[in-house]
Amino acid sequence: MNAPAQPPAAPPWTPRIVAFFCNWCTYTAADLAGVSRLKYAPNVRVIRLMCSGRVDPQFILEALRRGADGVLIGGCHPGDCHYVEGNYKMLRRFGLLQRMLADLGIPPARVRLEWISAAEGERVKAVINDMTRQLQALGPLDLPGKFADWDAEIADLAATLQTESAKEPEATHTWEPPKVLVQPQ
Amino acid sequence: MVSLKPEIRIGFYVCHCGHNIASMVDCADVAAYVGQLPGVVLARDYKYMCSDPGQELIQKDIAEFGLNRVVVASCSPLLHEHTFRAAVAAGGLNPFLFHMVNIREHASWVHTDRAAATAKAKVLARAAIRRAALARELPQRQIPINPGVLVVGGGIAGIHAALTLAEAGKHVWLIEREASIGGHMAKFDKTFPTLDCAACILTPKMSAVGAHPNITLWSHSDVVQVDGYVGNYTVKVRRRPRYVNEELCTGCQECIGNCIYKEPKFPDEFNEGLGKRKPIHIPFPQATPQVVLIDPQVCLNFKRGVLTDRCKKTCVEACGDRKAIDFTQKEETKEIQVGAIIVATGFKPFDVRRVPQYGYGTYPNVYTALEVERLVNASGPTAGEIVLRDGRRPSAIAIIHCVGSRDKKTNRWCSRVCCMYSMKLAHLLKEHSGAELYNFYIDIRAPGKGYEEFYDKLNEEGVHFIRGRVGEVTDWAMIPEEEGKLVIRVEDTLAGVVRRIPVDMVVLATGLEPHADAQAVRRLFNMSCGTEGFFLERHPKLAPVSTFTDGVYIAGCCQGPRDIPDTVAQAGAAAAEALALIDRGHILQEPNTAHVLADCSGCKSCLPLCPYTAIGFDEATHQAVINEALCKGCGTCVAACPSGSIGQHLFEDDEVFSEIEGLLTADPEPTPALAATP
Amino acid sequence: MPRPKVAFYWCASCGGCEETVVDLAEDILGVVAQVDIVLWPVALDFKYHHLEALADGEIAVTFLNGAIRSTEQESMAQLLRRKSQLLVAYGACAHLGGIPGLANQFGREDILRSNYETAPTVVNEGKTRPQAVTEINGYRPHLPEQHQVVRTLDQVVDVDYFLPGCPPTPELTKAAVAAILSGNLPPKGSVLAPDTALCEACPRRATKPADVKFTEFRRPHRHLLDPQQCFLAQGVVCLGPATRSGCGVQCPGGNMPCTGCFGPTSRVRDQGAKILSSLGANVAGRTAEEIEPTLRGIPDPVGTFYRYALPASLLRRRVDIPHA
Amino acid sequence: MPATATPAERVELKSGPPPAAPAGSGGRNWSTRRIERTIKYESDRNVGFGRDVMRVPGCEQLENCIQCGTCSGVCPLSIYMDHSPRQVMALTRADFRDEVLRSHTIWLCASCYACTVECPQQIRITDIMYELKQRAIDAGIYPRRFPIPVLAHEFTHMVRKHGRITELVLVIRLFLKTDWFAALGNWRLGLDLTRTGRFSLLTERIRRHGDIARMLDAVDQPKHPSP
Repeated sequence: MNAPAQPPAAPPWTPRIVAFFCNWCTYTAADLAGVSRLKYAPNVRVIRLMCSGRVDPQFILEALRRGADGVLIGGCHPGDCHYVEGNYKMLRRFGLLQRMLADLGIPPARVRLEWISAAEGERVKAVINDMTRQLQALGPLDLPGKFADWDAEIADLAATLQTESAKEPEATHTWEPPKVLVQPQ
Repeated sequence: MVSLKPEIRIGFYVCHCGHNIASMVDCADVAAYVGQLPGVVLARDYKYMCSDPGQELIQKDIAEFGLNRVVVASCSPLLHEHTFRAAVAAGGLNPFLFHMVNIREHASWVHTDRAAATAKAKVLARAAIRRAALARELPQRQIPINPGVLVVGGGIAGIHAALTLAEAGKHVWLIEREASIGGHMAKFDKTFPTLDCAACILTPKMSAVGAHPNITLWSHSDVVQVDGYVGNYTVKVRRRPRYVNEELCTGCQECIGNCIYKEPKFPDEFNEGLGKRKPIHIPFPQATPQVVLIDPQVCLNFKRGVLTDRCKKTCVEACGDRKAIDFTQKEETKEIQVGAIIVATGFKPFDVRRVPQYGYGTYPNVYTALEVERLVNASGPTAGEIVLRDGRRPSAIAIIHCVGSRDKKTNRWCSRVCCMYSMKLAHLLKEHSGAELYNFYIDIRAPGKGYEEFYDKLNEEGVHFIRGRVGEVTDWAMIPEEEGKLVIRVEDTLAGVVRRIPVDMVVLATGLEPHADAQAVRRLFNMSCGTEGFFLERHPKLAPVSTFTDGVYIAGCCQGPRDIPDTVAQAGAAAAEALALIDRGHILQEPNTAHVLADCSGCKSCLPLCPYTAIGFDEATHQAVINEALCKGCGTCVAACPSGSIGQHLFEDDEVFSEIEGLLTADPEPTPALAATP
Repeated sequence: MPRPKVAFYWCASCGGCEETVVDLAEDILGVVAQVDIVLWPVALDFKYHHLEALADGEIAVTFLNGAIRSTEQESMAQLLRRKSQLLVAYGACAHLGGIPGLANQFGREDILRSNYETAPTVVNEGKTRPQAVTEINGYRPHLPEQHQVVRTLDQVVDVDYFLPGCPPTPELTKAAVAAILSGNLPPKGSVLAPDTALCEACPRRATKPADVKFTEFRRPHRHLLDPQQCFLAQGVVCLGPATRSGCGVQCPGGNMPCTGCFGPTSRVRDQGAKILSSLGANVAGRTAEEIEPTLRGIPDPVGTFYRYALPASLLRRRVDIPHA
Repeated sequence: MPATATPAERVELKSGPPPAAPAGSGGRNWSTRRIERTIKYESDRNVGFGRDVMRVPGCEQLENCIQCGTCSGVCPLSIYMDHSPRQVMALTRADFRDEVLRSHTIWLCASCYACTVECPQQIRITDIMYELKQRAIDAGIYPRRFPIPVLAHEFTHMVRKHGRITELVLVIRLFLKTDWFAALGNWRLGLDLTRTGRFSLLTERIRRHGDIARMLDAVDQPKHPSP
């Protein structure tokens, strides 16, 4: 089709998932999914950590804040942690974090903790596809956009002040209400 | 945006990996994109980065362009990180100024849209570039290695691995659960395809193990605990009592003849219950160690395993002043120190009762393959005569392949050895009994040296091969000729007709499966299991005997079904890997340890989190201290330090934050239409 | 030589920070002797137009306390920023958002409705709400508008230094003033308090065993707390490990756990996430069923972990509130 | 209209010796032997038929068939079938739609589920047989006077009309539509059943039988529209 006048249609939105995978189980499983040529949605971007115990809740919040629509944490099955029980420590944090996130308006489906062993390449595929579907249904989280929205009120006033001060450079009253209030009756 | 210091000079390389990456990721486009990112001095794409020319390219560029960071986008870091670190080090840079991006396993191989895969590769590369800018030089730490090796399991795999290491001058502890080493192979009559006698080739190796000065053989023992790490494992072994002192017993077996039980009465495990033994017994004539043992469950001097001292103890009298029999023997736990571990715990034959339509346990003349191995063996319960449980001699025998293999209701995998051992048994049974032999198979799998020729030979011998998985074994006769017989009902899929074949004996070619306690063993050694329960190798092609735990290797059927030649080859490979590890004398440890910063407040939150007790508390400074020799680098304490006062080399907070930021800043180009699911 | 001009101002705050200035006691005289106070609404009658009349940068230093949550506060912050050489965010609210920052769990509409309509103590049958502009007898008085979001000072204007605390202690205040007057200043953006967590200064530190595992979180108002033992060892949530020291350990001194008003150390981006990580990881139990009852001892994680720092946290506020 | 095998491509050698064979060789009487060319051409395939069947819920596992013959081995009726169940699976997967739908194997299946229970690939063979039966009915190529489809048809017809069946009427209709001659051989059994109250001479019906008809109408949309 030859339609140069039409701007290209905006690509359909798909979620962005940041995944923190432990080196020994889930990262290896993701490698296995690759070696097995399993196909899954390209929405996930994996960060390798040595253990799910290393997943600092700050990382999760940072990922959401930077624009991730979901965060996936993958660790070894209970009892299988390469570091004995790092995964339990993540699990314990996770319960508290999910409650806190719910109170901050982030539904539980956006942050997911999964135990995936090194042999479960299929499970990597299933979890990523499933999470992609779920997030697709939830729609964008778009925290950067929300931050910009929130800050628009500041930017607006700052811009107004800027122009006002430009108009009246000397000893001006940039702020009207007090002037009105102090006027004698 | 991370502000890059002016001196950061990153070299970026994207690997085509032949077509593996290039077919799904536009490598030139990725290089062009990364080339314009801040801090990147050069960005190249190259066909094979891991090749020698690829590595030399990195070294040349480091010198020529003054690179001080290197990022390679190629395969998984688990595969080639060490390769590129070495290349970077050879180029004169600290190896930890290298960072790797996985665009093969995590992009090209798993996605189907080239534009989406390319976009993802760019994003992953951008994150790595940001992160690499923060990389710090780190020292390589060396740790000495204990030269001893633990071999777990005394089957042919364990025996071969132990002997190989012992011959190389290393001390080996060989731990076997049963009373004798030998494993399943010791029970076999002949071996395919050469038909040499299993005992004849195995026994000399067993004796060599028993006699070798470098091998400490502990049979009737279990590994109960493994601590430590590569090069320095501390292993606890439980030695169960045999009620016979191993040092004093000479293996004369006079005690057995003089046991209060005049006749063998109890099912003999070695002969699969087809023969009988006494409470005091030796598993089989060539058992190693040549030491008798007492079964406290049936010995009169015990009651249900508890010593009662009610027997006349004729065995003790027979032993005389050798005084080897010791009813007071207790279980002991011993501790050993080793540098490497080879796990060769073998397999368990499939329990044929799980396939009830074949009538095992219902019809006495249905046998498992292992029972038939003993039946045809000259030292077996019938001295090699093919006599059925009802005393008859068979004139027609059916061998049913794939019992507990290639079946999603039981085990879905092919057990690899059953076709060949079924043919071997067909040959032996025909040779011993002259009966008509029918093999019922789904597919004949004979991929080995001389295996197809063996199949040819069986065809020449007149053994029938009927392609069809047997529907049922029944004693219900439809025609007079079937009376008193076991009838095989099967579709002869090549002829396309359903057939009923009356036979006298049915042999079930049982598949191989993991031991029932494979999960417990896996946890003991910190290994992984595949979905089917066999131990998982580090890489199916390139690291087939290594596991994900450094210093722990696997050999034999515990990793998956395989035949004797493959098992021996793998055992040799495992021994060689262990040797390569311990002979080096030291290991380089990944410097991903945690470290306490000067601002620690001494809150002690991290102390209970360390599973290795690597974190201590310095009472003088009131701060936590991390013993880097004990730290394994999980980073749990780092994530949990409430004041951010613990760092982790290679995984510092700012490095991870920069990677997150790199992954999520606006996409490098209009996002192509990504399919939500492929 | 003219004395340096100094301004004090308050935005969304309780006034406690002003008290600290008063708490300087006689020392304040020394300060007053050395400086020329040009704005201090709580104590002295200056008018805004006095301030506006000053040249840009004429004020040497402004101490501004309180969070920014209205148009008036925002424009005053902008104005003071322009007039001042140094702007110091004074106290937890200006530094981190403070207690008013907890309003970020709700939308502006919810807050206004609650305050003017639904709160049990409100009698407001006409459901009157403050209007930005009202007509009274021909005059049009303006009222500031409330922002959607409560902000820290540095989310609105450039801030030079932060003096943490709810309120900052007189000692820290004196030290800061002394540093400013002497010109002996740390790098811009510094928090003028030690960069170590509170435990470092806490006399109870020594009583904490090395193997604290939480099986229960106890709320301080429901238990008689041991006045010597580490709160965490008693199962009481104490934010000391995740909070800067410098306060003089006043709350633990009064047998109450630290609630985190000094904010995180420089190495931490999100105080709440960090203390959550630490407490969570140290919970006993291995299954969700075992862990959950323990975690229920923290009924309000946001209010507990972000009591002072929600606007300064990574997420800043509840994210699913539509803008009114 | 799906591309079916065109009969024109079949060469029937009903009479006369095959061209290659010399007349009268071996003393065989070629004239009484009917020889058909049994080769399958690609054009005989109904491409997509197998995939289409496998898309039906319950039939997905067919793609994993390893042709081991267990189904035929356990099938109590496989000894009467023109194609063994295994062959039906192979023909279906290979898209030989006409061959499969014309096979009487699908009508002989007694739904005992032995094959489904024993299949090592967990293929739901009985379900596939049902699917094939339905397709045969939809395609109108089932054997018209074969009792099983007739029984099914008459059964549902009666239920739709009266809400339940009347055995005697059902049996009579079945015989009339299949092999009325066979009814004669069974008169005595019929008499016994009537005498013992198993056969009602009156048509039985339920109250509000129209509701049943409406329920059946709701689920009875043709699944595979006839070509």
